[in-house]
Parts: sequence; structure tokens; C-alpha cells
Amino acid sequence: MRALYFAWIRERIGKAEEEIVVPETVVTVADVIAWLSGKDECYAAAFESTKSIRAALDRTHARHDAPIAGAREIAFFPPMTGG
Amino acid sequence: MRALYFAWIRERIGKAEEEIVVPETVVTVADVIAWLSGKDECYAAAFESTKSIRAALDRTHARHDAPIAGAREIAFFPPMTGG
Amino acid sequence: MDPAAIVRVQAEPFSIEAEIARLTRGRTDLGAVVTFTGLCRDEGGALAALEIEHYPGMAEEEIGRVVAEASARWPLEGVVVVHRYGEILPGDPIVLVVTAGRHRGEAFAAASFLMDYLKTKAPFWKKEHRRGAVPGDWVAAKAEDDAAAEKWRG
Amino acid sequence: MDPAAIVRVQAEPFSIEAEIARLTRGRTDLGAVVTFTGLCRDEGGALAALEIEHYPGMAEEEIGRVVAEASARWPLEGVVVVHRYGEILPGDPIVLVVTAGRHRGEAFAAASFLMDYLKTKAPFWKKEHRRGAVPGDWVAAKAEDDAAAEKWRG
Repeated sequence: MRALYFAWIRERIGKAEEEIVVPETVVTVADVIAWLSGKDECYAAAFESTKSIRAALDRTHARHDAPIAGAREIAFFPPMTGG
Repeated sequence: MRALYFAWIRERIGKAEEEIVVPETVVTVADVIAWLSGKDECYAAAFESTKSIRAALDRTHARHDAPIAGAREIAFFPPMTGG
Repeated sequence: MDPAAIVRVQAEPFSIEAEIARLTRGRTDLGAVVTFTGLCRDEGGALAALEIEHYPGMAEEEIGRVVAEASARWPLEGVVVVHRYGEILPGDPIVLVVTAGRHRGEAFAAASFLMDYLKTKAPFWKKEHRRGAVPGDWVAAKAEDDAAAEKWRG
Repeated sequence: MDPAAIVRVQAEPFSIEAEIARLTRGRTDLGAVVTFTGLCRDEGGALAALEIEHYPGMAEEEIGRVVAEASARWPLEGVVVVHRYGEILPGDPIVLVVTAGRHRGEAFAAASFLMDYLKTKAPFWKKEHRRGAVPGDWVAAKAEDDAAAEKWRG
């Protein structure tokens, strides 16, 4: 699936998007966060404050316990500060 | 004092303003209304529904029981419908 | 410092952007601008025109008092109120309120308050001229407008 | 019929009057138009510029969902939302909401609701570039914005 990163999450990871292939044990948004955090210290730093991470599945806000099954795009970002 | 009339009060009386000299027994706004109503049937028609009459003394909203002493201008109009 | 307060009563149309610019030009401390424009609404296509009568002098003074009341209630950085009189055609603007503040809360609240109060306190009266009908009818004041103004009390 | 709903995400500035005209042109059934403009505010003169990042595609879709929610709650006759991204200088406009209705109540309520929801749901992030400071700081979300959105529930 396509993973997108925004704002300081993007900056810490060092890229705006990438293709990820998660193992079958990764079922929810929270699982993706945990799995990405284990990749290296940049990802770990990006996701260290789990409470500050918002996610979207196929461009719709998703809770951390939402299943990712079927989604083609997952995005991670801090709380919104537009408007 | 100067008396001003607006909207349907003006139309019923047939003039927009006039100089009035009230007797000493006329003390409040309500007294002015009663006194004007007695002038002729046009004034009587203009002021027949006392509840629908608003007044201002020197360009400030005034209740019917407000004393007119010292005012140079008194105005009568229906409830406002601007905005 | 009192906020900039601009009150005008005029026959001419107004430019919303020009009125906003009076409050915002050259400033970088404003976060929120709210405008309300009241339009001449034609219910059912029978209205030929509105004729708006006003009490010259008192209209400006009374709007000024309502603006002062709003400025006392909220930390505003600027207010514009423009109210038209004379003949107004369906679809044309009648009244404009602009409020500027540091945050959106005060700008929204003050604009809404100003309109509720102007409706019941500013000395303007509307007469409806309907197609084919002579003479026109004075618009009756609405109880809901009194209620809207009343809700800001206490 | 659904009201006219126009949502745009763009780098360019916008014209408030042009956006209002999209909703009002040729119509005589509207009584009220409310606009909200959010400006880039510089607290204390230290801000050089804001940089606004957004999630292309989701930004438009999410604003569209918020507009649909507002249209379901109030009898609106038209809505415009324009949100900018990229570099924004102090004093420049960031976001515009326009609501049109027959009466002022729904136009005010919907514009206020839209702003409260856009703040917490539309995927935009602000970075502040301060004079002399490198790099900039991401603006932290405000608890008061969450509370403002929360008050419309239930």
C-alpha cells in the first residue's frame, strides 16, 4: 500500500511517501505504526508520541484501531492546524 | 418642540415633521401621543394602536412613560424593520 | 484603544472588499474577519422593489450605540456598519456588517449580535412595492427579531 | 435540491466578492450572506511567513464532507470554502468560508460550524518561519479548537 507522511512526521522520516508491504500480522492502523516504528530510528522518532499521530485510510480519517484491510493509501500526520 | 413622524405614522398624519407647542399638562411621551391624537382624525388614526408606537427624544429611544422635559425633538415611528 | 468603528447610512451600494480593507489594510495583528450582508429577498417573485425610510441622524447615532455595546462585550479590532436607504431592488444588498478580531469567536459573535440589535433598534422602515399593487405595504416587525435581540440579555 | 457547494484548495489569493457572486448572481431568493476570512496573524512582529502544507485530494474531500454536514444541519442555499496552501505572509488571507441562506440565523450558524470543523478535520498544517530562525516550527493544535468543534455535537 501507499504510505504518505505529512508535516513533522514527513520531516522526521525524511520522505513524503513510499510503497510499503506489511506482514499479515499487521491488521490495524496501530499495527502499521508499530511496524513502521521498528524500521529505524527515524521512523521511531516520527511515531514516538502515538497520541499525536492522526491517520487516514484512502483519504478518510481513521482511528488507530481501524482495520487497514482493502485500503490502498494510508496517511500519517499530526493534529490538523489549518483554517 | 420639533415633532417627526415616520413610515405609516407619517403617511396617516400627512406630514413628516412640524413644530408643536404642548400645554404644561403634557409631561410624558404618552401625554404627547394622547394630546396629538385629539388634534384631528388623521392624528387619531396614526396613534390609534398605542402599542405599535415607538418614540425617540432627541434621537434616543424613549419609553412612553419618559418625561419630555428639555427635549428639543420628539419622533414617532412604528417598530423598526431595517437590517 | 477603541477599535476602529465606521458607521454609514447611504443610498448607494457598497463594496464588501473596500469596507473590509478599511479595517485590515496595513495590519498584521488580525486573525478573523466576518461579514454579514443582508439582501433584498423576493418571496415568490411578486416584489417590485423595497423602499427603505430612515431617521437621518438618529440612524447613525443608534447604530453607533449598538457598535459601542458590541465593542464593550467583545475584544474587537474593528467594525464597519453600512445601511442603505431609498429604493432597493430584489437581490440588492441592504446592510453590511464587518467585524475584525484577533480570533474568530469574537468576530462571529459580534457580527451576529450587531445584526440582531440593528434589526430591532436602528430606525429604518421597509415598504414593499409589489408588482401591479399601489400603494405599497409597510413590512411588519417580526416577533422573532425581538426574540433574537432579547437572547443577548442577562 | 442540494445547495451550491464550491470547495477549492489553492496557492493563490482569493477575491471575497467574486466568491460571493458565485452564490448570489442572478438570484433574488437570498436574504443573508455571511463570510469568514481567516488571516495570517503575526503575534509580536516576529513572524516572517507561514508555510501551509496540505494533503492533496483528501483536503478537498474532507472539506466537502464538512460542507455536506453543514448542509444537512441548516437550510443553506449555497456554500463556498477556499483554503490556501504554500507560503502565506502576515496579513494575508488563509481561508474563506461563504454561506448563503434565506435568513441570517442559518448563514451565521453554518459559517461558524464550518470554521470550527475545518480547524480540526481538514488536513492542513502550519509551519511558522520566524525572522532569523532556521528552521521553522510546526504550529501545535489547540485544545480550544477541539472544544469548539465538540460543542456542535449532541
